[in-house]
Amino acid sequence: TDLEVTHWWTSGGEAAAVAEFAKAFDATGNHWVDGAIAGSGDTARPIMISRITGGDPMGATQFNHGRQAEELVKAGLMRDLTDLANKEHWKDVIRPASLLTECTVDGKVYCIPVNIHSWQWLWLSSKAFADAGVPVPKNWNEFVAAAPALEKAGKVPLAVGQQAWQTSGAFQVLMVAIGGPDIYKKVYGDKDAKVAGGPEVAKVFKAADDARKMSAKSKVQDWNQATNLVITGQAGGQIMGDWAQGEFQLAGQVAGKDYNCLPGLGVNAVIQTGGDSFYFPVLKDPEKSKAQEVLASTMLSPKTQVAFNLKKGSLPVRGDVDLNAANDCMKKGLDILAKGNTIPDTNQLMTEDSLTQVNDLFAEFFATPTMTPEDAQKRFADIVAKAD
Amino acid sequence: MTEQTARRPSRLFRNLNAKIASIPMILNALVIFLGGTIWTIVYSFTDSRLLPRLNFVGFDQYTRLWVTPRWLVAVENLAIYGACMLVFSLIIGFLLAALLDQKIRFEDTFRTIFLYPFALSFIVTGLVWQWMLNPNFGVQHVVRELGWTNFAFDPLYDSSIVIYGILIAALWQGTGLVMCLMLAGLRGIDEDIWKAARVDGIPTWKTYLFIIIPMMRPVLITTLVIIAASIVKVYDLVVAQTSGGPGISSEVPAKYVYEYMFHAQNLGQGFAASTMMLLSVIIVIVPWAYLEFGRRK
Amino acid sequence: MGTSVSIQDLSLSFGAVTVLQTLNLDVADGEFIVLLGPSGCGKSTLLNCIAGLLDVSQGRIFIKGKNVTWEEPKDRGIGMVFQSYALYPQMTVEKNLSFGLRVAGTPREEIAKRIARAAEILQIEPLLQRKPAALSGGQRQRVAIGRALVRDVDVFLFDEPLSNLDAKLRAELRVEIKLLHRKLQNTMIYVTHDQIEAMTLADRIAVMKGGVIQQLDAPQTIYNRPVNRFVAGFLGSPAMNFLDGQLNGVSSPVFKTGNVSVPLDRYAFEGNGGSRVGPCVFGIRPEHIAFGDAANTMPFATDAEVEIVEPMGSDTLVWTKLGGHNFSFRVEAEKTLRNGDPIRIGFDPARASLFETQSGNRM
Amino acid sequence: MGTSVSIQDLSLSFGAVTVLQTLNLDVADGEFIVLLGPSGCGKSTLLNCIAGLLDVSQGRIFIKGKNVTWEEPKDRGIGMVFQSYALYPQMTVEKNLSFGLRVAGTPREEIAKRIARAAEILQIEPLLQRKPAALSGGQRQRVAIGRALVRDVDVFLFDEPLSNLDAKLRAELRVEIKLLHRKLQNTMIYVTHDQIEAMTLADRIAVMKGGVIQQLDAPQTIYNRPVNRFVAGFLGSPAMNFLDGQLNGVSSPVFKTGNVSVPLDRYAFEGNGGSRVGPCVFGIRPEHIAFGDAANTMPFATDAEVEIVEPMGSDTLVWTKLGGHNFSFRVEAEKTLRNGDPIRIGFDPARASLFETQSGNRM
Amino acid sequence: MSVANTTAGLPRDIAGPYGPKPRRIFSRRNIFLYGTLFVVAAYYLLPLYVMVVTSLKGMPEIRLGNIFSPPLEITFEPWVKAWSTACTGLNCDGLSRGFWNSVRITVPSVFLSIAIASVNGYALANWRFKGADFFFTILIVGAFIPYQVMIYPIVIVLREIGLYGSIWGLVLVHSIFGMPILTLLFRNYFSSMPEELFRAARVDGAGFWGIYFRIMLPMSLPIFVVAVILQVTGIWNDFLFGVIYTKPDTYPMTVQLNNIVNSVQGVKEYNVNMAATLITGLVPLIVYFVSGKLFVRGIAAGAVKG
Ligand SMILES: Nc1ncnc2c1ncn2[C@@H]1O[C@H](COP(=O)(O)OP(=O)(O)OP(=O)(O)O)[C@@H](O)[C@H]1O
Ligand SMILES: Nc1ncnc2c1ncn2[C@@H]1O[C@H](COP(=O)(O)OP(=O)(O)OP(=O)(O)O)[C@@H](O)[C@H]1O
Ligand SMILES: [Mg+2]
Ligand SMILES: [Mg+2]
Repeated sequence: TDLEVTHWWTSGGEAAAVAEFAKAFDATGNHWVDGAIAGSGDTARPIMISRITGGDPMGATQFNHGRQAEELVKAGLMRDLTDLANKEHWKDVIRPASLLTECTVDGKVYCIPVNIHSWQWLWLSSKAFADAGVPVPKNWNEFVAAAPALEKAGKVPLAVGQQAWQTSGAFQVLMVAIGGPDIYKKVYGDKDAKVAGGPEVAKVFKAADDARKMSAKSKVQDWNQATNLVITGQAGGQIMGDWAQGEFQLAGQVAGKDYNCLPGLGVNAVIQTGGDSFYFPVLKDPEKSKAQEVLASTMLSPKTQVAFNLKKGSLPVRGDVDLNAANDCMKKGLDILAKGNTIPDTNQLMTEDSLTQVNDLFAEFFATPTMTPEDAQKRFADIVAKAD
Repeated sequence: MTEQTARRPSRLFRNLNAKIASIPMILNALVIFLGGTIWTIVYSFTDSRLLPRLNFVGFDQYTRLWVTPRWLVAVENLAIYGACMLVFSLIIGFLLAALLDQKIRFEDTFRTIFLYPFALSFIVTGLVWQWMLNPNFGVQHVVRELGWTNFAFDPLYDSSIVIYGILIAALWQGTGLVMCLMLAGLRGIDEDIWKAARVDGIPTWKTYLFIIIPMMRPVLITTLVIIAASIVKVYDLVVAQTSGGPGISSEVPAKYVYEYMFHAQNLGQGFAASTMMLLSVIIVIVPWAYLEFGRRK
Repeated sequence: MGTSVSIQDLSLSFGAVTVLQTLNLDVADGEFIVLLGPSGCGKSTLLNCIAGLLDVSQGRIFIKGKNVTWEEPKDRGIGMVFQSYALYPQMTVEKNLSFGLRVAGTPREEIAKRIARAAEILQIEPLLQRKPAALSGGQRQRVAIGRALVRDVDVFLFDEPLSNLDAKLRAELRVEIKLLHRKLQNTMIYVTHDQIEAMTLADRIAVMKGGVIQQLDAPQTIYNRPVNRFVAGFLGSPAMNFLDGQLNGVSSPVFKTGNVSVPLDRYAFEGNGGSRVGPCVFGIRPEHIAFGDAANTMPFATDAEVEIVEPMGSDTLVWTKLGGHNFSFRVEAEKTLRNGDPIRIGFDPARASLFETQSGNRM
Repeated sequence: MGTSVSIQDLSLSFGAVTVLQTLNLDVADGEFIVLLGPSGCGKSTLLNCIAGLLDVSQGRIFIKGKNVTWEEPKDRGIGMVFQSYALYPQMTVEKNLSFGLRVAGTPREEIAKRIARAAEILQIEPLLQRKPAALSGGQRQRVAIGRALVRDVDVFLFDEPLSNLDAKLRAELRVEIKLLHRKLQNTMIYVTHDQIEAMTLADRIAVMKGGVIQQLDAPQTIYNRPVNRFVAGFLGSPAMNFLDGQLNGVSSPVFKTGNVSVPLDRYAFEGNGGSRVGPCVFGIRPEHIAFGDAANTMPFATDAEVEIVEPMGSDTLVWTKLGGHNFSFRVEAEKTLRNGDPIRIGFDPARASLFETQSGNRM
Repeated sequence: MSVANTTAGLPRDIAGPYGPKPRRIFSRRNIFLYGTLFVVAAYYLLPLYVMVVTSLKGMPEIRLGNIFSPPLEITFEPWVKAWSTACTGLNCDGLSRGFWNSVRITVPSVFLSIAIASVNGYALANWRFKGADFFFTILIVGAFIPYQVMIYPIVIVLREIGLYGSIWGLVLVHSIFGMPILTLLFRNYFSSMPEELFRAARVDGAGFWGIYFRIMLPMSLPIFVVAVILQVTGIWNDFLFGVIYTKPDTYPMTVQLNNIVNSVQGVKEYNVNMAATLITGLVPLIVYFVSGKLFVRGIAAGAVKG
């Protein structure tokens, strides 16, 4: 049966990963109809949502872990997967358990998580630092200290793409790294405006100010273009989620040698449990409904999980898979995951509405050198206060 | 003469075919335009998020709207863009039309050259100009290679002037049509007026300024309205060229609406913003429409 | 009186189309010349050449003895009035009148003085603050004339200035223009295709056809002694009657058509007369035909039968047949004739015109 | 002869503007009625109402005794000819003629027959395969008439059919239409603002002004006995002379203006005459004025001085002053008069028209 | 003074100017006029030139050279890639699929929208009925409503009538949004046709449709050309509706273009992007270059009379 799957995985590494899903699904005798929408989730989600509300749903669709599809579920547009979950004991295999909780509404399971993505990585180019004649830093502070040398060598110290989600992502990474997981949870989780306006977070804004200065010369739009600057040694580093790893791999680079990674910016080694889930809209055609179940279990099967996540650079949602093939960076991530040093993703804590406002704030902050960290912090606190 | 009972037929059935033929228009006007608008306005008073729901919250969405920096930037940008676009496209369009009206050779060729960008989509225009204005490849790079190494022209990466970068592309695409309309207007002016002005010894530029332009009022108004409508709608161009960046410095209202409705999953906010846009459109359009179509009756 | 406008060997072509062909025209100082001709004959083109609005292809134009062939219109000392008025619609009448002067940098008082004078002559003082849209057709035309007047020019050019007006207004303004000319004594060149205008206004009429001046003469001469059949047929309403026939007899010429023979002893042939035998066209105007008893006093008289009676108010036009041709004549409105009535008609061949069939030239 | 078209209490408004006001008009079978009036008086509007192209606001329209007020145009038995010809530009003449018949589903042979007949009557056989763009103005007009002709209708409506043509062609087609009417004997309603057309074609003329029929009568009656000043002034070219003045004396009425007194004993007052004292306007046509010796034979004669002479070809119009008013009269073209010549003029008051100054009605 | 001895008697050579006024080709006016025109034309042509040039270069050359230099080595690979192998996600068939989708969307949309709008404009111009102006005014004001306002209500409408996601849904959307301006154009055009023609046809007994098809249609070529050009370019270039109201296997070309341009694989392949951009713009450009003259004429006939 043909099943159309929409997603926004269109960069090189992502597309290779998706191909693994498609291959596995096609192997079950069904057919994966690819519905890639380029851009980012921001471009793709509206299209997916309007298709679902417009009564022409696809077979399955990607969303981020979290609250993005909440209302669609409540409106009864998404398929209940509880039976399948029970049959395949998802509760036991999915790790961390919070991921499945995210998919559960009123005790019913509506989605399957397929990977864990974390934001808390600083990717560093060995070549750039070699060119500048400084050692590869071990943490954020060293990185900041090395920046002048990089600049002198004609490099951009920190590569940041212009899209809003990248800057606000970098900020929350800094928050976890500099402020620590507790502050992060208070601000994003509890929406504690007092903390958001407090001295701890002020330090984070100071760091963000540093990042802003270091990235002033990186004039690229897309995150993978920024990553490409790191790969080619034009930039010193990039704060970006683990999906960047896919780009490094695709470029044939070796972790630890050509590039280095610092989870939690080398300061606080925790990772978020963000990532992607697949939802299955309610379909009329029973054939397709059956295919949806096949797809769901295929995506979650250990073999596909390994194949997919290796390509994607993300971590599998199953604790029981063998990841010997994983590279250095991935192993670091797995370690942290095994230790349970996880925090939820912002998507899981805040609504898209609030996140958009945060995004807007940081987009503005990074693009406006005249905006002081204090101003930005005040506005940030306001947004947190109103968030739900 | 016999008195026959030829009674006035029912009003409804007179002109029946015309009414049937107008059904698409009536449906469109009532259901889509009027209905959709009212629907949007009603829901702008709710706290709808991903899906519309009738949970009224009064003017909350509006108060929030008018304190959101992004909206304020968007409105400011639209004001700058709108004013410049109106002024420059009218001026440039008129100048081009006036040049073409001088009985020149190759008029068709020039006209086609000025008009062809109009055939392209905003997406294409945006991409091309993003590329032209890219500091690493485009104009800045080229000029620097020629020796002026300090030359700086990167409007798309400078938040204070990014909106002018967008304006350049918009003018490139839009002036052709304005020129076309103006040319039609110029050609519609009585040849004798020109002769009279020449006999009176009035220089060409004065003739244009004091006689011809005032006479072109109807065309100017039509053109103005067409430009104004496209200004309010500007969206694709910004998306293709800058995605609103750097930061939020090239945001426009239409983009705000779109993103709040779909990305931020806050329909209420999006509807509130679009109602504000509608309001501005209505302020501009209704007096004109009244003058144009109401007066005719 | 000197020559005011002199046109020498003027030719003009638009691309391959030649509109004017080696045209010569001399207009005396203070003369009122009317250019008359059918649509498309080149009247406006000629006027535009004089005004300098069109570049000539060949030839020269002198105004007041100065060669202005290459001058700008404003330097030629001409004023022009257009059929469509061509008023500047957004300016008041006063602005319309003064715009040219202001552009030329004429002093304020001078402008005021000239406008006052023009307004007085044309009696448009109360209209000075109005815009053209608020004027009637006649008033607009007056303002258009005023615009030429304030420029204090030697030559006035009029391009069908009255043809957009209704008949009554046309008649009124015609008289006004005549009076204006008498008062100003300027040279005026006036284009029209209305022959009443041409006849009443002109000192001399130039009848044009196909870019060539067919005849240039005083109105009565043109009316009574047209040089060719075209001129004869073009002037006169109701139109001249034309009878196709043969000219016979050298010593005493006779025109024959059908069963009718008209002796032409009294007819004044052109030049030496040449060969007075061959096909020709005999033309006579409806008002030169006598009817009833009066017919018998004419050198030529015959019997006929009424075919159609067209009462035209002031007169009545009666149609009959002569030698097989339609033939009309004018009678007083009081005469009551009916279709089929037998009548007697006659005329004096001295008042007729005779044309060669081939060339159309007057014999 | 029955009534062909009968219009009863017809009113028509466009929004707030009332164009026709409770208008009544009866047209006899085979009659030729001309609607005459200034521009904008509602002539076309009335014609369109008769044709069913405009919905009336009030009143009824009967054609051939049938109430057609709410019928479709095609069902009224009318044919219409428009000023701009309104030929279908993309169809050949033949297609143009047959369009209505084809729409109605008339059999082929019948169509061919009717076209042949119409083409013969109008002499447009050689043109049948041409498109309108390839026709001259007169030919187009003939085709337009043909289109009405083939439809075999009772009533022909003409809306200024000749006003786009030049003077000569207009005169020719005028005669053709007259002959056509004589041949077909249809009812014809003809709109024009050309009074020569009106006078020559009409059985009766309806002079309209502001949506109201001012006078409906035979052409000569309208010309000689206009019911009000408007009608008097509207008809006649050169226009009637009007003298503002006073009417004095009950037993023997005298008209006084300036230093001139005209005895009105011979004038036929309307009705019982009513009060014959008060301000009034005296009108007399230029052609009813005698001049020179003839003037002395007239009941009224006076001395005057020539002011302007307007030779019009066939006649000459002379302007003078009478009681301080401009006064024109017509003389033969041969008379040579000059400005300032003293002359004697006279007329017969029986031929004059007298109007109340206030109402403008004939007295 | 007789005419002969003033001027005519003078010999030609001393009588001054004769014949046409000499006009230098390089007069200041001409230099200014054509100079301006050429400069402006260069500004208008530059982007097109850059697009073409870039699309014919290889990536290394792009990174090194400047955008205005002509390609040292002409390669058509970017074109081939853009047309047939560029990837979005797993679909690596470039623009080719989008092209046919665009054709399938554009043809019926153009046809339907023009058919509806021309009949409507005709009804408005010649068969006015009470209230027509009211609806028309709404329609015209509607033309200025930002599309974003309408997106959601239309999703609902399409869902209700079951056309969401199908090509016909999109065709309907294009017809809806094309209607105001087209109706205005047609209304103005038909109003400018002589009313007497319409009356003559009515007297001849033709009805609403008869007059439309047999009299009006054959006479309205210029305005149909304008409408077709406007619609072809508008619909072909549409992105917003194409992306929202269709699904991936019916995506029009612009969406495909956006996908290709935004699916960055490492570095941006500018040459492929430019080639893709050019291919996408080709259809409307050809339409323009072929019928631009008619367009200008039609605009003059239909648009200027407000
Ligand atoms: N710009 C032009 N290009 C080509 N031919 C022209 C141009 N202007 C006029 N003509 C032609 O020149 C001829 C004379 O035109 P002109 O306007 O002088 O006629 P006219 O005598 O004024 O006629 P009317 O009485 O209709 O005004 C016409 O045949 C016309 O078609
Ligand atoms: N559709 C309309 N709406 C409003 N007023 C109209 C309309 N048609 C005509 N009128 C008005 O009705 C009056 C009569 O018009 P109509 O066309 O009947 O005049 P007419 O006598 O035929 O004039 P003309 O001799 O110029 O053809 C005019 O004042 C005109 O302005
Ligand atoms: Mg002319
Ligand atoms: Mg009329």
